[in-house]
Amino acid sequence: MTLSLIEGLLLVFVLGCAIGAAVLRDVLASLMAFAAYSLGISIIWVMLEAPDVGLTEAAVGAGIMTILFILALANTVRPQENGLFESLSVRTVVLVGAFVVVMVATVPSLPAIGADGAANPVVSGEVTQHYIDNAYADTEVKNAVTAVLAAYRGFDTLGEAVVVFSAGVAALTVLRQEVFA
Amino acid sequence: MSSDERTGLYVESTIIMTTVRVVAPFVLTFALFVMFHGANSPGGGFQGGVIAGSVVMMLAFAYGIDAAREWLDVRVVAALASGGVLTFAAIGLGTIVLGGNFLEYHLYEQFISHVVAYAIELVELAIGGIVASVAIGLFFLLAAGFGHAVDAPEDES
Amino acid sequence: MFELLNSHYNYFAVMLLLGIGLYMLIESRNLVKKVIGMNIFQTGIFLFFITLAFRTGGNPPIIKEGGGPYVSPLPHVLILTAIVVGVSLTAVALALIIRIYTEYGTLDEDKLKQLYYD
Amino acid sequence: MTESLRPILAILVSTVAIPVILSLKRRPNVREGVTLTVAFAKFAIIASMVPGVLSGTQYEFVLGQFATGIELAFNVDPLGLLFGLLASLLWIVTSFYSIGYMRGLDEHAQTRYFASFAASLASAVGVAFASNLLTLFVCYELLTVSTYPLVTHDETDEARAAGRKYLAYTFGGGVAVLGGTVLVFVLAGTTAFTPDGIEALATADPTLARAAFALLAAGFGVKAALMPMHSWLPDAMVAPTPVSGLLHAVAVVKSGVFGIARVVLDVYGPVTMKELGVALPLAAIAAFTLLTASIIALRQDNLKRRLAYSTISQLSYIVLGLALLKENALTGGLLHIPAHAFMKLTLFFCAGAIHVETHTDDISDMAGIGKRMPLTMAAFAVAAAGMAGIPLVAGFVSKWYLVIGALNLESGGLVFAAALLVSGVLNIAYFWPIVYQAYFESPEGHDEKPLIEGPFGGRSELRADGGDSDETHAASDEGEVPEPEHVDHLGKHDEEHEHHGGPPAGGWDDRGWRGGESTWFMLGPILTAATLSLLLGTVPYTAVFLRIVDTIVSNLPGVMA
Amino acid sequence: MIEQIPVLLVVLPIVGGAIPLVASLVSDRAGWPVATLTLVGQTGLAGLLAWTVSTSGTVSYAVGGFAAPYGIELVVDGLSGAVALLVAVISLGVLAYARKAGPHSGPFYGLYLLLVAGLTGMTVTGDVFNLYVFLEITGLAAYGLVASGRDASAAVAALKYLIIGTVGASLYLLGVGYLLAATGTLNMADLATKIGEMAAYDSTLVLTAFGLMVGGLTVKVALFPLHTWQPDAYANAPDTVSAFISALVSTVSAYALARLLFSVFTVEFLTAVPVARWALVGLACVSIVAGSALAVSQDSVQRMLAYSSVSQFGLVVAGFAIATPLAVVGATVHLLGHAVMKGGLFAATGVIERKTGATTVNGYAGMGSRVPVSAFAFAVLSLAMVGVPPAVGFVGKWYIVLGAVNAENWAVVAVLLASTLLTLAYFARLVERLYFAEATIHSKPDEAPVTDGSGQAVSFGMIAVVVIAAALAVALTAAVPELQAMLEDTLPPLLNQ
Repeated sequence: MTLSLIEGLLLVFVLGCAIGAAVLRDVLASLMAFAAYSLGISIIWVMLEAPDVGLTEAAVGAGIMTILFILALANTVRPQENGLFESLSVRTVVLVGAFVVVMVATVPSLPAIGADGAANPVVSGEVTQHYIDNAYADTEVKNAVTAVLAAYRGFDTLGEAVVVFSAGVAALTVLRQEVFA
Repeated sequence: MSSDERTGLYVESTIIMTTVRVVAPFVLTFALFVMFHGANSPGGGFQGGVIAGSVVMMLAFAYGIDAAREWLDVRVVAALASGGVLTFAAIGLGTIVLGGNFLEYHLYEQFISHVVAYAIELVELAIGGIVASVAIGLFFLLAAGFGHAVDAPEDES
Repeated sequence: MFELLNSHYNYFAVMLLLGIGLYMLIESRNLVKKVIGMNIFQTGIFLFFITLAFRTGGNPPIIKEGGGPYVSPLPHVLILTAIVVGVSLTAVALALIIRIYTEYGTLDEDKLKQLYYD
Repeated sequence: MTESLRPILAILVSTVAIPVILSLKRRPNVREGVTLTVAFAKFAIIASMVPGVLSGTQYEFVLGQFATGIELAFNVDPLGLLFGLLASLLWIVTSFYSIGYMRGLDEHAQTRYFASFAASLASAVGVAFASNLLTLFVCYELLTVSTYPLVTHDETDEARAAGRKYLAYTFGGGVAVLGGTVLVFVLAGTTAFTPDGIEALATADPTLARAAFALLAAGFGVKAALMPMHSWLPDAMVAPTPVSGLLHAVAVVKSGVFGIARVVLDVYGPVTMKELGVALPLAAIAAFTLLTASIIALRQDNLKRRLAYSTISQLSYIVLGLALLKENALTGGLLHIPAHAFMKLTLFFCAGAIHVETHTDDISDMAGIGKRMPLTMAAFAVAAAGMAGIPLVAGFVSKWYLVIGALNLESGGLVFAAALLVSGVLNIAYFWPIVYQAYFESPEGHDEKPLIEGPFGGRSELRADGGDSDETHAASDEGEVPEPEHVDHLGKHDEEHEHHGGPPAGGWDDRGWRGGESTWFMLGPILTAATLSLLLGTVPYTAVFLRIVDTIVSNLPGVMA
Repeated sequence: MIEQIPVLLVVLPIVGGAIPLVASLVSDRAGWPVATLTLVGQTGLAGLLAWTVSTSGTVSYAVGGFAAPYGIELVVDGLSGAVALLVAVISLGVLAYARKAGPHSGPFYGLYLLLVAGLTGMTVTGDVFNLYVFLEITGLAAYGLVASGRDASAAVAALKYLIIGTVGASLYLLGVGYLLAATGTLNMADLATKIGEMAAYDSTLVLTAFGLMVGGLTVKVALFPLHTWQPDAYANAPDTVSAFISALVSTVSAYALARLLFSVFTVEFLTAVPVARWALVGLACVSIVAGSALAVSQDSVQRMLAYSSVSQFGLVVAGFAIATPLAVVGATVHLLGHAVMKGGLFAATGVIERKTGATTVNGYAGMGSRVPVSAFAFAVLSLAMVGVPPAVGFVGKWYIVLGAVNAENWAVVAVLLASTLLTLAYFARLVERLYFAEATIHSKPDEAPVTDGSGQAVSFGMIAVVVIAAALAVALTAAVPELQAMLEDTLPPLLNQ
């Protein structure tokens, strides 16, 4: 698949929001940029035919995460910053740049976007094929994502539920509370 | 952070209150729909749980966080979170009791037919419960901030 | 080079997002912005997985008669989990930030270091 | 080989005593009783194995598997018996002496002291009886740990510095031993001691085998105080004198020498040593050490320091004897282990007695002290004579064999023999002035500090021992904070104790020859040790040690006559 | 029933961890009994499992009955069986300490059990993504536990831990992505065959995956220079938590690293790509030296112990990376032994602080007589850590060195041997101060000591934990042949012998 205009624009938007979140000095502005970023990302998920992930990202990333961030900001004082943008640290840019360059060097070895067959074992590998072939027979649900989530990789999902639960309990411990109140 | 500053976030508005009152049941229904319908279309326990949690947040925005906190029993939140985990675990352990492996849903077939789908729905519901209650709990916790109970004496015995 | 960009554009975006996230993690003095950076870093990784799952002309993996080909459901499941993990971490991080602010009165990393090592 | 509980019993008896001693903190008399009982028991157990070992029996005890292919096992062979018998015998002597010394100075932390002593002895006997390199290493490290509290006993800055240095050097040596052990294990597939060497080592990669030997020799060489790894030993003289005596003349340094002996005789074996060409460098280092240390000893004014350098020198006699790989030299070297132990113990005990009674540590302060402490100085003279190799004392016999062995060498023998003889002369040069001063000079007619003000020597404020540098202990010395049980048992505080070092204002008083000079707790051990060195010098076979040595040497077909 | 134990080991602490939150609504002190009951069961199960593994070999378990590459597989072999047992035993032991030392809140015990669940999950899983999930459960629980202290600094340390830990885990996840891109599978055994078949060992995808996954885990293990979260976290957490996480969190991460090396990438990969092995060995050696150097320069005892972990894990990782059977046995022994020793040491610092108020190296001066039992245990544990035989610290080192010699890797041998002296450098000064220096803190023992603010005294259970740890540090040596026998069936297939 080649880069379409709309995808290109979306990517530019998402990257722009991310950069905005990074360079905007004001925390609330940065947070808003991040919320927009999340929204953009969730659209990307949908365009990549991952509606489940898109829905989750919209509900979680753009929704609840933003609310939690705002609550945190409400409980802390927004620092009065002068200047719209953060100053750029050359040292860190070089450091991070080196990391990015190394990672970019690995990109050509990745399968092209949308490739299938032997080039992309993720979509054409036996594991994915098994899921698509057997999901309904094994689990009686049509959504293969749900089938994998709850049945084939149900143990992961138990772990995932425990992660959420742990986060709740950890927040209680962090704020030294006995109950959610 | 003192409590009057916290309530300062909240401005009472009849329009919002009425809207929320009307919308809330629908949102809750939608949440359950997303939770249950995950089997055959996008969605599932997590997404549904988050939406369900957002109902309480909407109420909190409309009626004030303290009012919402009073309205919602903390025990329900805790029970829902722990109960969700325990339900999930129990579904898995049940299949062990029936002689299979953990989470081997089809062993429940001997009681009800097409049980795998139901079991998955139940799992989704459990997850939804956990997610919703933890989201609500986190919401209250973060809204309350740190400090109002910090000086509570630790058990010294 | 353009060829590569055209066929691998998402991956380049992934690396850039990782870079931006990492930059924020290292350089942002405000703790809340650090946490935002952490999220951007993680979503970069999510994009990596979801792009891997995609196939040209594929449909969402909701199985129906003649509905294929489907994109791979596996990375979607992984990323659903990872998103939930991410939001959980963020929640705990924010709880920590609230506590740190209440105790120290600042979210500035440099000021905090001074207070912390006193 | 015979399965027997005796080797492990010999080790356990003092191990078990440790908690008992620690629990008797409030009852010093019982505590010391326990120490003595255990010391006798230990000696008895070890001595009971002597006839068997002499007739060719070996007592073995396997504690368990330590690691793949390596057992934690103890085996009493003649070489082990030599060291074990010596250590346990001298523990008895030292225990008596310790009681007199520690109570005489009213030292602090005596319980820790006696407990550490018991632990040290358990480890030392473990070293003696270990049946493979790894077991030896285990005990060797435990010996380091258990002697550390003794070295640092004083708790002064100086003592702590000495302790640190001691730990650094000996653990450094331990690391080298470990490295060597691993190499030997990898090369040979075993580390078990085999008379005449482990066969597989002879065929192993010679470079690695040499490296392993160098590591082992260097590692054990630290405790054997081979130069340039010797400098912990003079510093460790800060410890109480009985510690210096037993541990730094007997157990610790001898465990190093013993380790080298094991490596030379039972790991590599003389033949492999010769093939690898590692014997000559070792001999050269030993010869260098024994000469250099003797020269440095000349410059020391502090008596214990001079003794320490003498120790460094004498230990190298033993190493030289081992490294020459000749039957006679070997006999001499091995016999020098007990011979040196008896003589050096006597000397240290004498130094300690002088310290307790007169608080004198420097040789330049000792003019005429023979009048004050006649028996002590007589014993000192005997032992010093032995050190120099004068006949009738133990040192003569061992040195005789050593020189004969050196002369038998095909080439270079004269060099080594000359080194031995020159060192003997130097021995006389640094011991004779002490004896001469003690008996034939008086404080008045004696020049202040006649000796070279060396880098170590001559500091009169050097408190090489005792707890008197600490205010509280100085106070308890004067009986202000009397601990009744100490006083009533010992009942003797020397009137000179306030005076620090050197003769009192009116010169030394005359205490006569009937023991008025000190307590019998101290005199007894001194005279016993001196007697033992005389016995070993006059009737070496009857004194058993030479017979053990002969058995060892006769078990080694690889040794060239 | 026995074949169900792998999954029960994970589910039991999850169930236990869910209870205190509701139970605390009924009673404030329900947390401890629930945790104890759960962990007693856990220890029993883990013991049974370890016994099963050592008698009848590797146990594998298909969760949900779905066969391996499609479902999640749990695999318990000698290595994971031993680690699972360690996790159970230590968490039970620390619980005895926590009873008095606190914190006492219900959520604390919930989190405690969730941490056990996460650690056990990491240990038994045979799936690289499942490992990530449990890694994050472990992380979340650990962040929360670190912040459970009263001190504000605990929150700062926890946030630092969270941010760095998340980056580490995310890098690991990205590495999983690269492996997925190369092979399309997540099951460890399946990956082991497919890497090499579907993607060459030295292909960019596999190499990147290796770098990212190993890099991510070394953050969690806290190897130098990725250790920066660790001293803050260990030193600022409550004593109970310090003892717990210092004993287990890095330990299980190091285990996961080993699992990754042997069960996913396999030794063939290390042989085919020597640079990967040497990079890891080099990192480990740097960690040994730098960790020791940093430990020497610390004034706070807990920070010193934390840096000591940096150094000791260098030793463990070096053993794994050398990957000869002996070295792996040694690394495993040291991994388990270090957990006991370090946990015991942190527990001892807690007792000493509560009794005397001493927290710094200088403050420890003269405490040998004030807190004789704990100080003695501390000294024994220190010596064991230095590697004085016959303590278990020595045995591990012995095997690792033996393995390095077998691999004829002389530079590593030198570093490994020198590590003894490096460790000695920071422990000796502490032990010396404990026993041979004038006290600098002169409060009477019965006066309220300067503690972390909780003002609590010390219970018998706390001292017992310290003493038992010291005894174990020596006694475990006797169990080494047993462990080795257990690993004998496991290692050959792992190491392609």
